[in-house]
Amino acid sequence: MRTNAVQIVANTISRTFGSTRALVDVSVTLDGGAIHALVGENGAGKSTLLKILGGAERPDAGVMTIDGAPYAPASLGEAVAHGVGLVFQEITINTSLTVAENILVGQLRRFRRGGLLTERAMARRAQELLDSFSADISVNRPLASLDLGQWKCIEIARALSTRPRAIFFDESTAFLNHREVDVVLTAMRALKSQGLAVAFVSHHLAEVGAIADRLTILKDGHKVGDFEAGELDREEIQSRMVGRDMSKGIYPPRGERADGPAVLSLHGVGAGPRLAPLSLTVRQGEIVGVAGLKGAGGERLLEVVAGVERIRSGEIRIGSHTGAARSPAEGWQKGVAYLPGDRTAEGAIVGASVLDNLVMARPPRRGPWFDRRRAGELASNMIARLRIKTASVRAPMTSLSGGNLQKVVLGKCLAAEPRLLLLNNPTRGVDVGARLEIYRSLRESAAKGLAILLVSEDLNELIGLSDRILVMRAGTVTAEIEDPSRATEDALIRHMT
Amino acid sequence: SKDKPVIGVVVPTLAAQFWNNYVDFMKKGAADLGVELVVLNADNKPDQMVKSLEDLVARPADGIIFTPYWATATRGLTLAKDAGIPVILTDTYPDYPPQTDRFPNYLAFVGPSDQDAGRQMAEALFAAMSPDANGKKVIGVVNGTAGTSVAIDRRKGLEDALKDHPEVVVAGEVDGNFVRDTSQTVFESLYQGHPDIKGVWAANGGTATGVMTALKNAGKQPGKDIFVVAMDLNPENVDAVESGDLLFDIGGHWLQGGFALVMLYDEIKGIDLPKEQDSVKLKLLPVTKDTVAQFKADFPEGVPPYDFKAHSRAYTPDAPAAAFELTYSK
Amino acid sequence: MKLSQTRSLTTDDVRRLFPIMLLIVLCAAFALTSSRFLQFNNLMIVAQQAVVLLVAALGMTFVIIAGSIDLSVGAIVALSALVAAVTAGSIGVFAVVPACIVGLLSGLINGVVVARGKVPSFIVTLGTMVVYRGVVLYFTRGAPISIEDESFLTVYSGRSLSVPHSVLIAIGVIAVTAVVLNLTVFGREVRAIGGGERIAFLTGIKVERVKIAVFGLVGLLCGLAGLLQAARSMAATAQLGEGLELDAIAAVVVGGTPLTGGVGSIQGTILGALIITILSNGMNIIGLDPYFQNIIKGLVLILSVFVTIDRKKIGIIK
Amino acid sequence: MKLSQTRSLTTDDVRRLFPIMLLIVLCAAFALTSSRFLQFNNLMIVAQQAVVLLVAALGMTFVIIAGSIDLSVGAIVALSALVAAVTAGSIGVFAVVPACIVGLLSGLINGVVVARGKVPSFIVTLGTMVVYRGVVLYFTRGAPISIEDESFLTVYSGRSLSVPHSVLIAIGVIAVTAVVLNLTVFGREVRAIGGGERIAFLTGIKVERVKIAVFGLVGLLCGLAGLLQAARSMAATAQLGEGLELDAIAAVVVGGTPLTGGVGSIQGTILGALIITILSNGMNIIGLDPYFQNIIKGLVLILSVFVTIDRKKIGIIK
Ligand SMILES: Nc1ncnc2c1ncn2[C@@H]1O[C@H](COP(=O)(O)OP(=O)(O)OP(=O)(O)O)[C@@H](O)[C@H]1O
Ligand SMILES: Nc1ncnc2c1ncn2[C@@H]1O[C@H](COP(=O)(O)OP(=O)(O)OP(=O)(O)O)[C@@H](O)[C@H]1O
Ligand SMILES: [Mg+2]
Ligand SMILES: [Mg+2]
Repeated sequence: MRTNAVQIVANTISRTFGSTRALVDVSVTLDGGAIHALVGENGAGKSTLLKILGGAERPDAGVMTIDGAPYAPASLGEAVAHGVGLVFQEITINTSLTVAENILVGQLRRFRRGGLLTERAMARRAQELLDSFSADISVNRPLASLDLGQWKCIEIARALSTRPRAIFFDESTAFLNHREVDVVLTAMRALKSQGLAVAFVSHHLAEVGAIADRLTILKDGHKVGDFEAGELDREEIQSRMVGRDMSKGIYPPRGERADGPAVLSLHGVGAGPRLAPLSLTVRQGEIVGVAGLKGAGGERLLEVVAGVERIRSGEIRIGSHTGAARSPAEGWQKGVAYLPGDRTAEGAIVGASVLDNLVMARPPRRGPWFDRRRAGELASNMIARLRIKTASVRAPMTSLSGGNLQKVVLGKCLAAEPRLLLLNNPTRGVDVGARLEIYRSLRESAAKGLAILLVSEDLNELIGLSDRILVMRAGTVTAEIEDPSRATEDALIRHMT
Repeated sequence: SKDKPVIGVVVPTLAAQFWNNYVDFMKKGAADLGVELVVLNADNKPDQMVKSLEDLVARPADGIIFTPYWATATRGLTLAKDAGIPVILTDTYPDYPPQTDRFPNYLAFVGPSDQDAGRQMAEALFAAMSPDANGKKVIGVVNGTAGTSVAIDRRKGLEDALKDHPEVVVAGEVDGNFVRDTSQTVFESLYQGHPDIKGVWAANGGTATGVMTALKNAGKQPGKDIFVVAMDLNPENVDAVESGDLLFDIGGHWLQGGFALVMLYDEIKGIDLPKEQDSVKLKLLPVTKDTVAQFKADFPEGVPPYDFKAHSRAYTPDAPAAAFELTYSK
Repeated sequence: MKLSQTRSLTTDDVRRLFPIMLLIVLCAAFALTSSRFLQFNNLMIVAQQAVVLLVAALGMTFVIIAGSIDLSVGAIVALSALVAAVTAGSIGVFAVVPACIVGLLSGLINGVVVARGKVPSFIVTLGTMVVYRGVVLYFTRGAPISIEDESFLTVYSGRSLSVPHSVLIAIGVIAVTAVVLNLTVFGREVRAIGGGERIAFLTGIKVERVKIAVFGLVGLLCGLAGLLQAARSMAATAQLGEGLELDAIAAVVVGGTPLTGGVGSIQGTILGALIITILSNGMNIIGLDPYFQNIIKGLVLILSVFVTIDRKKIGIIK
Repeated sequence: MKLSQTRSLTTDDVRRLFPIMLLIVLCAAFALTSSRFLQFNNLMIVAQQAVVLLVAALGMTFVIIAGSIDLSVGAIVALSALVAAVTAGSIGVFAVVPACIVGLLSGLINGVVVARGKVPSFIVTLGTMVVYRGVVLYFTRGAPISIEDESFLTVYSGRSLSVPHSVLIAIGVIAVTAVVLNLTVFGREVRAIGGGERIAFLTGIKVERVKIAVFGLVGLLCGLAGLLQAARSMAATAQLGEGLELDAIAAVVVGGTPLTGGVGSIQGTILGALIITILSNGMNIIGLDPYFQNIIKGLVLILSVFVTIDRKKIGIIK
């Protein structure tokens, strides 16, 4: 279709939010037919840069061009008109609409005949768009029956529906499991081969290594440098991102095998068709990982223990108490902290401050009174311990980058000083440097007696951090791996599928 | 069951004492005469007034008595005409007479003249006030719910009286919505802005009570420092006249419904209402400190000892025609 | 699994079928108490009584699906009824034009302040409710305005073959709103905005424009409702349509459309408006103690929402 | 950067300072038009007039911060005023106990249906508004119930050193609500629930219990407001407090608390209640055409929310 490849140039872009300098004189060049990766720590400015390129934010200074012509989109619409599409970090699926409507929502007007919508033409076009990058989704499926990866694909199809020349992905893989990630990466390659300029942000350097042709590293709003694929190895990228040597890996060494008293024991606990009866013990100081695809039962398991879901059979013991928590409130009271998978809908109150969120689970109190002084201390400690990048303790959550938001949710759980910590993908969208801190912190807590049940789609994380791994499929445990240090991703995947 | 006719009544609201007195008197009449009385509440909503009338027509009632607030007379009469149901209107005159070719089913009107009452209130107020240093009499006006014909007609009566009394000055007007708490609040402010007010024309009983409460809260003695006049003869207002707080009250027209009931009952029983009796404009009963004892004796609990059967020609064929005068026994 | 599903109703079915079941139960109860209730004549009266509420509630359905609310519908009805009454004398049946224009304009004002001013619709329409009613009061000085024009009254409140014209008009409005909501781009955009305003914005829907149009639409329908109300009461007064906004909201939610937006249906609103009207008509026909009627109305409202609400869809019950 | 910031007001400052500026402007305008306005006596009258609205609005502040709404406050005020009037004859000043208990119970009923029944508060309280007022009508039959008891009237509507007791009581309520909202764990839980109900629930906050408590609190405060209103009008009537719910909501939002929940302040509500009361008092003092007053009230409401609303915090303007 398009023979001459597009070129988008951003020159000395700067953007400041209040006192935060999100971008300082950053320049990049994006070429058609190439995949360009943006990497950097949480809060380095990656999302801000993509948003500026995609018309969702405006720069304070700097200029952009497309094929040499000035490009200064004042809105998403203008960017789209210039042939630029943006796939957001957050999920933007509208559950009030169908698959086809979600894809074509911005241009419904093109499917009018005699004033009325022609559903058939819409379905056809939507299916074409999905098929154009081999997403295996039928437009007739109800949205609720699709998984997050497929939702992402719908968003990609939406971005493609305007026939863009360039398309940008902001952490599109962060919420996906390995299988869904493959779908999206395949899609990106397909787009590249069609001559589009593709840029993406990811914290998973394996993905970067697998598909990126070029690489830009950002740090604290400044550009560290542009590199060709293969120019740097993974450790070099990491150390340039974080500014220190990461060659020793990010996972802390495991301690002695935990043989303390059981903090959590399940005997034949089942919860409907999505969780078949299962028995499990988590001891003091132990980190038990759970691997599995979405819907395999890991999340369900956490919800049951947390008191969000009711058990249908079996017995749960938490410490010396027998009986499941009947509500999250009861769970937290029994010392069970729960970190849900969706940080904005379930984890953090975005309208509140960092402090409010950090002390929400167990507010320091004297009788009915809230103890402000201790709350301040507690929050400051947690900010330091997890290296949360925030302007102040009282900054609103809306001013935080995605990864830092995630750290606040984890901080909230740790601040409650639980004896059992239930984690659902705790490091989604968190950069390597911060992960190192988080893993170290979790390991330290475990060493002091905390029991952790970790559900994650990041198989490396499971292997690196867990003392023991359960693998689940369709609500049942298919394998138990006693020595994760010798496990491989492939081995896990085999039991998962 | 034709011997026990169904008579439907729609009142503008039941949240005001006046309309409850009205309904109570009708219920007494219905029991005496042998009528199944169906009372519907328009809840202060014009649309609900129309709906209630429609429901009565659908039921159907043998006769309808309603109070055409919000210009609902024509609509109600049309509905009833199409269903052949006789109607008596109370309280609010629709600006056309009963028993015309257009509405032969509009038997009669029974009600006070609000305009006349408004004028009488004003006259009584002006007479009691003494002129100030400039020879002026300064009054405040607390009106009833804007848009109700009752409020408009009473205000017209006040206007009539003002024309004859150039020495009277209206310092300000506020809308008390016929509700006592609202009246209290708006009058507090009005009085604060015009402390020279020496008389208050209050659109109804609740309004007057609100005004008097406001005056008392401001450390003034109603009836001494400032005169207040009212309408409706609610029990608490009658007591206020007795205690001297309220200068003048006028009313008794809650009996209108009962009177209408007798007339409608006779019509249903086949005794036609003579044309010359189709408009009963009640001469209302003024109550002042001098007559309050008499009023209380004649109208115990607000209800006079009234023999409905004696006034119904279906029961008493030679019942006198002009049976509906509001008068004192002495 | 399969077997038990065919045998017993699921909670979902109960939810979905409740409005129609409630309507049937109410009708049956009233019919048993009074033989008059199910007569053609009374049914036509109920239909006619439901018209104004229904037309306003159909507009409200769009607003609520779009995730907003409109408290000014009663005031707009009063305003357009006033305009209809004032102009009917000179232009007769064509009074529908100025009445609808005034309704449309009032709605557009709401929409512009909500969408461009970015002020929550609850507040904007609470304010304009007071303002519009103030305007009516200011112009009428509280006096009712009677309508004498015969052609106007015949066309908008007469009957043909015993069917009230207002009912025919309402059927037309139902057809149009159903088509607009279900078959047009605009209807889809309204749902999209209610389902997630930010998402709709990010995906390129002209949110402001659509919201303004939605408020304009409800204004237009209220203009029509005001005209019909004026024709029905043969007069316009300042109090006309007081409290209609709450009845309209009640009709929409009793019909199963949640206040949270994104979903909702025209047929639900029709059922809701009929339930509210029939409840009132039936209680009047059987002669229920008027002091007691309001209590029952309130309880029925709470009960039907209690049953019909889809708690799975509403993560946040506000 | 620094310089310009010290020189000019930012939009944020304007937003924050608008209610107080509006109050000052209103006072100045009225004071210029009528010398009476700023007299101590009138200020006391304004304070006294504001009390009932303020006490109800303080309760409403909690409900709105919790992300809900309560349309039944006016009806609860009427119900508790009735109870106060009925019991004042026998138990005098202690009528405060049954009045507050009835208010509390009415509020708890709302809370239980909202929280345990998972029905949106808008609907529940729309229904209970009708029901509670129906109960008042059923018992009073429209007749006012006068309060004669001297001790009751002196304590709740008398003055000491020219300061009305009701104002002192309101100051007490302000102090208590401010402490509860700002210094207790309960206050933080209320904010958390308003900020994100599901998140609060998953973080172990007893959402149901807190919501029930919030509705109970507003009920209790309305009980007190009803008592004060009864004392001020020396009687209870069926129409008492009609429309108070809308004034209370207006006071809260004019004071800068958004309807979306999660944030809000007591001092904002105090300003809001004063603005609404002073606007009305001032317009009556200067003798503004009563037909015109409503138009101005509506416009002031929209304007102040237009200015004070923090559009950054509200992603979705509904
Ligand atoms: N709307 C905003 N208001 C205030 N500060 C902001 C805002 N948006 C971003 N920032 C700040 O700008 C910086 C860059 O944020 P950005 O979202 O671009 O980071 P990122 O590189 O995408 O991080 P992550 O990997 O965590 O998503 C951060 O310090 C963030 O706190
Ligand atoms: N926001 C919510 N989202 C989903 N479910 C909820 C929510 N709030 C409450 N629930 C449901 O309500 C139930 C009880 O909630 P909650 O823990 O808040 O009440 P509680 O005050 O602790 O009650 P109790 O003291 O009886 O345990 C839970 O089992 C849960 O299913
Ligand atoms: Mg980001
Ligand atoms: Mg619980």
